[in-house]
Amino acid sequence: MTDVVELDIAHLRIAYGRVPAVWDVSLRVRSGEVVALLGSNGAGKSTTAKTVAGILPASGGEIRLAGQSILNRPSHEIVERGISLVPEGRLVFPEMTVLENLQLGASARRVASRIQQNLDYVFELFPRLGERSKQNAGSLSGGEQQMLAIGRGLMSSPRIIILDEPSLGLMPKLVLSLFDLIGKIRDAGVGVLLVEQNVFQSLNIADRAYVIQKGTLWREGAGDELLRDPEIRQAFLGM
Amino acid sequence: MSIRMNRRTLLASAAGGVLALPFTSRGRAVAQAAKTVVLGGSIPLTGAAAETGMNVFAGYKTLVKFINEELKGFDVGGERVTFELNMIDDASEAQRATTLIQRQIDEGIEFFLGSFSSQIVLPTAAITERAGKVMVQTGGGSDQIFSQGFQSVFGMYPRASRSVYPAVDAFLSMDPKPQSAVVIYTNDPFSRLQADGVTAYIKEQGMNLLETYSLPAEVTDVSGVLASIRELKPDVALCVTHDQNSQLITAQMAATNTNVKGLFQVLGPATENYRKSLGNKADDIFAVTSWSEDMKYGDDIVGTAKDFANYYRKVETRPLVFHVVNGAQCIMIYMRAMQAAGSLEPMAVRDAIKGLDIMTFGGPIQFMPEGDGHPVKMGLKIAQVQKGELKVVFPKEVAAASAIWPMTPWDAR
Amino acid sequence: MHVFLQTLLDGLMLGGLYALAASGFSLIFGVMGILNLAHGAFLVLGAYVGLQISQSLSIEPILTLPAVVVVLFAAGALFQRYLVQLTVDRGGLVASLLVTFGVSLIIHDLLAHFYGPGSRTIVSSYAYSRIEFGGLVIGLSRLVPLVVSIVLILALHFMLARSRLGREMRAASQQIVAARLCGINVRRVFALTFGIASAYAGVAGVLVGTVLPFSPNSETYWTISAFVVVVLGGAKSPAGTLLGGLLLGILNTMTAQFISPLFTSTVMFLVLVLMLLVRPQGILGHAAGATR
Amino acid sequence: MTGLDRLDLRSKITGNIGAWIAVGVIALVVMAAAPAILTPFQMRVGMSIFFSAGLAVAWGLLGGYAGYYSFGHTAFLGIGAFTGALLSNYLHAVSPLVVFGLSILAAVAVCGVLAALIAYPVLRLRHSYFAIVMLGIAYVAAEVINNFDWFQGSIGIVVPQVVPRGMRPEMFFYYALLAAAAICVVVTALLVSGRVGYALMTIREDEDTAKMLGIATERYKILAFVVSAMLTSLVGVVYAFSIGFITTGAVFRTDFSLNMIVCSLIGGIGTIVGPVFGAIILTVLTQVVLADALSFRLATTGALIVIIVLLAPSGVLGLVRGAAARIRQ
Repeated sequence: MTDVVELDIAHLRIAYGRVPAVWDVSLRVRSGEVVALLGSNGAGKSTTAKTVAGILPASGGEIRLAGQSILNRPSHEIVERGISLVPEGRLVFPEMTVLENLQLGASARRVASRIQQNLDYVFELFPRLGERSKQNAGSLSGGEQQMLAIGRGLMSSPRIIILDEPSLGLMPKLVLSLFDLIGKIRDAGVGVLLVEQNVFQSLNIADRAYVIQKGTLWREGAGDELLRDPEIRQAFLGM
Repeated sequence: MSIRMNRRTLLASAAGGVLALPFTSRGRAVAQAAKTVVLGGSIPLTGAAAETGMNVFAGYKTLVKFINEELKGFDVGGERVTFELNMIDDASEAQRATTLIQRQIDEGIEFFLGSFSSQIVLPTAAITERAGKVMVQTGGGSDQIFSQGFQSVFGMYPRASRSVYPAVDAFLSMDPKPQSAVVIYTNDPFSRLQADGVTAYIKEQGMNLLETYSLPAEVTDVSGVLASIRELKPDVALCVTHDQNSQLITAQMAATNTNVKGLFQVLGPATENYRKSLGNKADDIFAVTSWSEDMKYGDDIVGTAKDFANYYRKVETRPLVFHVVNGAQCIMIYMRAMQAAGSLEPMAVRDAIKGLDIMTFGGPIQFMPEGDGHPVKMGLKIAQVQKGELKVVFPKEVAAASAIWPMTPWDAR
Repeated sequence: MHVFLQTLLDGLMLGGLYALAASGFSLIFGVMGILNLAHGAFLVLGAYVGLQISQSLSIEPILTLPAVVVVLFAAGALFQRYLVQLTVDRGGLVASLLVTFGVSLIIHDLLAHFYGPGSRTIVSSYAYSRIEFGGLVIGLSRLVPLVVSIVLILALHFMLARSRLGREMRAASQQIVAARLCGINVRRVFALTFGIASAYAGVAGVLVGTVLPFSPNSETYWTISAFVVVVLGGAKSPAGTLLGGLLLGILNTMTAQFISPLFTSTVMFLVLVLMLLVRPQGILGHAAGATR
Repeated sequence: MTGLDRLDLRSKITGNIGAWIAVGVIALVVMAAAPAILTPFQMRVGMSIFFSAGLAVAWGLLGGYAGYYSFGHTAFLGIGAFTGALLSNYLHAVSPLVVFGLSILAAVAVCGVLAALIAYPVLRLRHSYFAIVMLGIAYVAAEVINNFDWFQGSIGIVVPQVVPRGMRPEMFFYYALLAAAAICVVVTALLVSGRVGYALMTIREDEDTAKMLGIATERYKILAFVVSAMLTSLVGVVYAFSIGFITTGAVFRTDFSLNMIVCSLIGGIGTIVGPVFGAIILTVLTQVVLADALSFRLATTGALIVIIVLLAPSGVLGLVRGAAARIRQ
């Protein structure tokens, strides 16, 4: 992946019915960088992620990938263009095997010829999934399901992958290896948009970060810069 | 809040206005009643009884057309009278039928034709009776209709419990005489009454009734019944079943080679679909009909049975079955009764119908005091399918062919 | 013993018909959670299409199946794409009940208008042929549907288990959001599901027509019997549908033989109710189904 | 319509409770006075409307408020009708109105008991499964009444005339069905405007959460089910008397069950006035506007259902409310 691609979100507005959830959010993610999208519960982070992936409709603003608008396009088309969302709560297919889950991750036409290659890559990242490939996904532990969900998201060879609350419900040890893994994905040239409540660790790994509150952008900057921001420290880290 | 309420009431009254529109546009029938007599009534054109409903309707239409166009009407008390049909589709639903019959009564219609199936005929007849109107119907034969004390409701058939007697009589006239019988019936009001009547009659006539089988309205398989028949080996089987079940019974009898000397089915063989789809398997099966076009019936208005058939085929496309003829006869009854009464006053016409004793292209007409058809004169005739055609074989006086007895075994066809 | 075996055999034959008739209904319910009240109407429509083609070309009814499949597939897929999907988007699954009911009325009425309300049958050359062995009788007209039914249901099973489309159908049924995030065009999958299910209904219709008389009114019966089969066998697997259908067939003939033909429907509905109360997920079904 | 909107609606209804009572009383007075100017046909249309409205409101107590869609409420209609018809044939000596009254009481009581007996197992099922089990129960009830001779369902029962001398039957049954429908509306309104209504709506939105909130979901569901069944049988038994002759096929009609749902959805589900509007629209459509349509009547009805569901998924009431909201803005 030599060419650098950019996801560009500008002045995004999203409403549930008549209730607006996101007022004005703008952010950018490039391939090969980790960008964190932070904020407290209900700030509109997940809503933004789902809208980028085409699961929720936007009511205004613009989303571009590599210069082309993907605003309110059908979700399968967005996957085809190279964006993959690993949803909050994992959402694996419980009554299908690990292998089938991963195969489904490669539903995009673009990767039809690369399924085996991507499978090998995912099994290399997560050896545990390889061991359990014939097992039903519903029988995996929470951590394993999270690996499966990320693995499935990688199966479509995304240029930008959005991870929605990947650390939620994981044991602290697993959280560490998760952030380790995120680094590996970035190093493979993929852009990572990390939607997290775990502010400290996210800022540690993120190249840049955005903080939203009540549906609007509140702060943006380099990860370590924001980590030193006293207001952020007070709001999220309790220091 | 008060604004909201106002808007609500405003909307309600607007809706009320829209609802009232259809009501006010009615009432045209009354104005032109001077020479055109409107015949009202409901008929099932959709729903379970639609097939027969359409046949009866075709009969009504044919004779009305004949009277209006060929005869240019008829004289009643020095006035030229023509008919106008005003039928509605009741979808075999009682509430719809009663509501719409009421509308016709309100519009001033005084003469009614009947629907099909007793669950509609009885409630609608109660309304016309109470309003002092007349009903002549060919679709309700349940005994209950004729035990209500109605004075102005007439049915074209003997009441249900007596209507299948001729089938037993026909079998008993065969040589060699059958000794044993089974009865298969659909468990619905009309068939049930017919079956109860005929089982009693079979025993009364000294035949050995081996078994009765009761079927639900929707049957998918009668192999069990047929296995039992193969075991019991009755001489004759009488099916008091609907078209669909009759067809299934015959097909499965043929497929499993279940043979009897005589197979009789109340409904089914009279329809073209039945004979077409079963082909030569339909041959030799006995059925009821009240009519066939080669019968020696006739009058000086329409002509012979054959004349009616010819005219019918000119104006209608549906196959000619006896329900059509009975429908047409209802119109004939009104015409003859109005002529006899010399009046269009409903009660006078009603009394004239009670006194009718006439011959028509469809056979003799005479009603019992309770309003049901004379069991002999208007009784059903027994026909047999012979080379795909329905031929009357009993009673002998009106027979067009002699019966094939015993019927050809299935495998020999 | 002989009577019992014969009844069992008759039940299996009838059951094949029930199973095939229910397979499309079960597929739609399993994948989309939609109770397609127009299912029986599609089945009867298939019967009329088969009747029309076999009569006008004077060919064996079974040879009309490819054409029936094409027509019904298109009808079902378009129905889903332009009506059912829109309804579910706007009013949810419950609204789809109404729309499918409305469409069943329309199909019913149009068939009655063009073909008349009377009952029809499709005549096959083997309608009165039979096989006899050891005193047992099997009508060929009933054996053929059983064989076709087993073959087609197995095909459906392998399609679901092995093919890419089958995998996508299962994915959409288990986790619709995740399926979309995987890049599956769920609308396309649903339209194909409806198309396949309707094609199965059409084939079942032709076979029903060669065995039983049918009329536009028959649609209600086939929708309801599909309900019963799904409840008996569970909605999530073709194997369950086959089992449910065969059970219903055997139940039907056994009741007719050993209780009374009158009580076949009574027993059928009683079993429906009891099964739902005791094991709502069907004999082979999944516990997750109970809250659908 | 989302759950939030519905709850919002509830507060609107209860908030204006005085106004609603006033509207109800006025409507009742107008309808009670109407026979003075109505033709017998219009009275019969009224009978049909009250019949459908009563049934739809009774169904809505369970289906609209608790979210339990019964596809087999015709079971209670039919059992009610047959209980009344059978009993009335044993009560010859007593005066007609007493026969009528006793038959109604018996029908409602029988259905109440039957509903209470099956309520617990049946209500453990949810969504489509509940809908199907009710459909099955309706069929079982119909089959039993049809196949056991004691019930006379297959031959049919003539229901004795109970109309007082000198009164027109359509007027008598206009009032009888009006009263039945009014009872359905009042009982349902009383139930849903209080704690029970809140509990039922919570169950509809999320039964598991309701349970966790400490709501005795079983008790409320059973209450709604039994009352709904009793109200349905009330309408059913009056219907049997108004028709005068019933068979299994005449009262156990699947289309009656479907009509209850269709009326509710057309009018606006989860409300009381919605089903009433739905009944008016559907009855006027099928029995007045399409009265003379000889063919395509079913198809037209079907097409209208489809159109209404697509264009007005929250019913006509939802449309009206939406329009009102737009005007206000």
